Amino acid sequence: MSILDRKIEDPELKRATEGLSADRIEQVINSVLQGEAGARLKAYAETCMRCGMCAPACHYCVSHDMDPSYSPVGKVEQTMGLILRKHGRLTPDEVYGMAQLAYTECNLCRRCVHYCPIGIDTGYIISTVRRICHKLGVTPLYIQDTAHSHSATMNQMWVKEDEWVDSLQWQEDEARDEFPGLRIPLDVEGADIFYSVIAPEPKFRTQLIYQAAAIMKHVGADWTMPSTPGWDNSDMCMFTGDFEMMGRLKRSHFEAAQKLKVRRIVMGECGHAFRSVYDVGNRWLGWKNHPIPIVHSVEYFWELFNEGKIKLTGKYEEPVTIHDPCNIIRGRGLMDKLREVTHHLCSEVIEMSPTREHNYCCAAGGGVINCGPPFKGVRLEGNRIKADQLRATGVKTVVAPCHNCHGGLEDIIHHYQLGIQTKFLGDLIYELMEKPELE
Amino acid sequence: MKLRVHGLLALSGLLLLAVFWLGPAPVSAQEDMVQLRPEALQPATRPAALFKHDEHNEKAHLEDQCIVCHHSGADGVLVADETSEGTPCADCHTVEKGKKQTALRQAYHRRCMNCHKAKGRGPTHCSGCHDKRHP
Amino acid sequence: MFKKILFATSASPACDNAAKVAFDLAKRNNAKLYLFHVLGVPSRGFSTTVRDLRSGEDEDVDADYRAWVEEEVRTTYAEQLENYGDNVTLQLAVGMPSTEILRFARKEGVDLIVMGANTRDDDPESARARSIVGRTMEKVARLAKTPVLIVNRPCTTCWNLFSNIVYCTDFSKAADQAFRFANTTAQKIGAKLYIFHAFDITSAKLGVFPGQADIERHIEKAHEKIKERYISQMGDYDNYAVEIWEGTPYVEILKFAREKQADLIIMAHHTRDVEPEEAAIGSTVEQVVVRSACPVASVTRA
Amino acid sequence: MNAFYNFATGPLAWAAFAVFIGGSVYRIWSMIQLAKQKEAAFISYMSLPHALRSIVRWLIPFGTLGWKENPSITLATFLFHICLFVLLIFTPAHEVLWSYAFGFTFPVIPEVLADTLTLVVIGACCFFVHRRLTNIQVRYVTTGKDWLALGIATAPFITGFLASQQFADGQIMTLLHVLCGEAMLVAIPFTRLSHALFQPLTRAYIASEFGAVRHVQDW
Repeated sequence: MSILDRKIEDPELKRATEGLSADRIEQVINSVLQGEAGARLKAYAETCMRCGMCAPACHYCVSHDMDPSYSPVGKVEQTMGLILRKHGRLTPDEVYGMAQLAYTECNLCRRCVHYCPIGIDTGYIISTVRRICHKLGVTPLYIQDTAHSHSATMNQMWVKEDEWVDSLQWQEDEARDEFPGLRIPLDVEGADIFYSVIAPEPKFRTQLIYQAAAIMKHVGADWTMPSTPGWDNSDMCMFTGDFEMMGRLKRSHFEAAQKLKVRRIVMGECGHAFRSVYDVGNRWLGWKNHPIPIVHSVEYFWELFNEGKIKLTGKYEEPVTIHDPCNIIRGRGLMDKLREVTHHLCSEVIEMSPTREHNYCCAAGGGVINCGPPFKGVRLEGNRIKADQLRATGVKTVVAPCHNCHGGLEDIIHHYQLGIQTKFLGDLIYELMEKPELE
Repeated sequence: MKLRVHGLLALSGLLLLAVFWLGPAPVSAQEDMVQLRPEALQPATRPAALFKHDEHNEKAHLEDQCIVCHHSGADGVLVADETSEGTPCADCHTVEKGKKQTALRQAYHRRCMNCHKAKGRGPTHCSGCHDKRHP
Repeated sequence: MFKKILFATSASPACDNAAKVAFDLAKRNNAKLYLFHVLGVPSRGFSTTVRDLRSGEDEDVDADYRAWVEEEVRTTYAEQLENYGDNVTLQLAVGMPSTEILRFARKEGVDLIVMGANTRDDDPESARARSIVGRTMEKVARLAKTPVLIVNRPCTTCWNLFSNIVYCTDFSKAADQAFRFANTTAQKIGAKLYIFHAFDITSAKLGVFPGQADIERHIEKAHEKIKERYISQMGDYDNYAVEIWEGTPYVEILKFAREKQADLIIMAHHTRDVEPEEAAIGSTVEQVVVRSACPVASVTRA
Repeated sequence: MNAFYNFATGPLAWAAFAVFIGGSVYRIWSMIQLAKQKEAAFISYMSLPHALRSIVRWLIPFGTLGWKENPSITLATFLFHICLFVLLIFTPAHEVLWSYAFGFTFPVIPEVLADTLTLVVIGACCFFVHRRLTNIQVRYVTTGKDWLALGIATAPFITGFLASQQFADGQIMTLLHVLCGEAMLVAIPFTRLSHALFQPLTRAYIASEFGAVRHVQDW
């Protein structure tokens, strides 16, 4: 089986590939290979011993009964391998397949790194393939829409500026009944914390902003959110391969924080945004690390618990399991902190197997879920292993500090009828923390 | 694969026999000499080098040039005209490398192989001399 | 008494009774009516598709789909629109229904939200919808700044003909808000206002269920409270009665309402009963709503 | 034949070593240059302690997730590489050549052991071949280059074993062994066998990214 045997109709992939000529394909591919790719790609292409050891690393491969065309090396072979073999002279059809594979059959979760003796970063290779696809204009419709939104509004969900501020005020309003005196401080110069979220929060999941504000109030944090673009830390452009736009997004995010002269940025429970801020977007902008310190919610909550700032009324009684999001575990090593926080909150934690940095991906990350409905089946079929893993724990609640993971896990839970609910750490903290006694 | 393993076992058995049972082969006179089996290098790890003294010298036209092999000297300097027939090589060339003295095994190898190379005749590969068929 | 009424509808039969009341109310008050429909819940890719609230299918939110839904909604309420179409705005939104209803109500500053109680039991994926959507009515009732009128059964009377209004109190802050609304409404339309309190004897305090003496003491205290908090607010309006019963609150409320042939129940959403997401049987308001023969107005934060 | 043998062990051997060393130095140098030119930023993340930590970890059989989950290939890989290095240096015949050519000696392993290890290597290579043919994940991605690399790596051991067994004429096998060995030396910088040169670099890079930047292990 190969990617060309399982092509899925996507209007944008179809439209874009129809307009491609062999010369254009070759020219674009070579411009990326010669202009952007360097020693890593060369070394990886040359030294991959084709030992196949990475096959059991990939949830897609494992879930498809070890179909070799889903193994990390198999996927590289069908994309970058094909490019190198044919020196960039691909047919439009092959470009279609390459794009479909790179955008929807690899979550860039990097689990395979733990399997490769050579140390090949398959995620990097697939990202480079995506970069080529982006430059060819061949990206799936739905993720491209979010990328367009980024370009037009500097946020992922077409949220207009007044809508943003209004959503914050609204949530402040709502929360003040429960927490008298609560504020969502806008544009406070010199605040300790610049809290940034992803655009789906004001758009659809306002409750999360409410909860965050409640927690900040509870711990007495000196925090702020910006009223101007830069409040959204999400970044689908990183995943489409539109690195120029990724740079602009990250710049606006960093600059929003810098303008306010805050001490550090705390990010909501999102994985991909953390990746883009922590070790992708910042590098594109020329920052070795970051202009200002950045911590993910998990780490922030961990600090709060350690400082004894969060007072709980009790623990979550039902047993829970922990899903380790790749971007903050393999991307930041937060597995211990995530566990400590979860153990603070829950009386019983049943670990999945494998777990921590060896955990299987949710199959939603890497922009895959953002490729939308046409590819939903790819995620569901491609992550049977995660369903098995979840089912084996026997719990009814899974803690996952990442938006994409929630999306992916919920789809899997529904599809495989696991009857499990997903929770953010923020959900649990909000639920369990002491709240003011209201008359 | 199996055959090879058997062969290997048999061979190593033979080798062990040669080393421990036969011990150093008696060397009476150069005319009878067929192998180089210096006492000092025992136990040998390879079959002793095949060397039929007279036959070799006849072929190599060395009948009157004993000094080529039976040289003498000290401190790394050869004495031009002095031969050393009758003195075992090991008397001068110790097993361990001396300060200015070639080690025994190396002396043998260099003497034979360098000459073979220079003349373009005679074996220079291992089994050319250390022939397992003639242990 | 209402200038802007938001009628949140799933445009399904579950909302028919609510529709009647909403249009009626708008007409009587000469109010602007927003016909608000949430197209569906966005897929988790946060993309442009939604899960259609009625079919459960994934749909693209493009112009065609919008036009189609708009047409559907217009067809559903064709009769009403014909009668009262001039002052009606049809509004579509994408998102989680409760969030979008609250967002819109806040934005437009509406002064009454009318909705059905039913949360789509006919949905093939009801379980999933519940966990994602939350329970729309519950959330709206709990968080809305305006009174929320929940209509579950056919309402034979209409607003101006309401003659018996039952106001239920648990003496919470929210209940005070509800009283203000009940008081104004009753006085405006000249209805009889029953101020009702049900003493909850089913829940134990420190493991001891109240005995007869406790009950009597409580009832006496409640009478005082009602006098102090509510009667004092009513001025010279005397078309009211006070009743205090004991039992399971929602059962007593329903019994009382039936007895008095109430055509409107006004109460606060009991924020402090239980976390609504967790309550298996829901709070008192919901228990009342699903069983009540008349509309229920939930006033929490108004 | 003697002349050719002498040529193979003389000038050709020098040439092979020269190509191997020169080629390796050039490949590594040019790769580093390329990295400096195109990916200079990524070099700045290199962290020696993390690199060493990871390299050591990956040198432990079954010490990493990848090794654990692929036990058979792990066993074969470790046996192959360990035996390869042991044989390359400690085979008695090789030591003799070193001492013959350069005059220094060092301890060696018994011939019987050398023969056994050679068979182990050949066995591992047979396993590699078998796996390439029968394991679908491996077969799916196997190219000519992989067969070439495997062939080049296997040949010296087969010929070496046959030479040590004096198969047919001992000389021809020894000659073939020498030629195969030289072919392997020459091939290292320019084929898949270059993983011998680049693996430490690729490993060091990913280990640095994972260890120093992302604070997580890469095994």
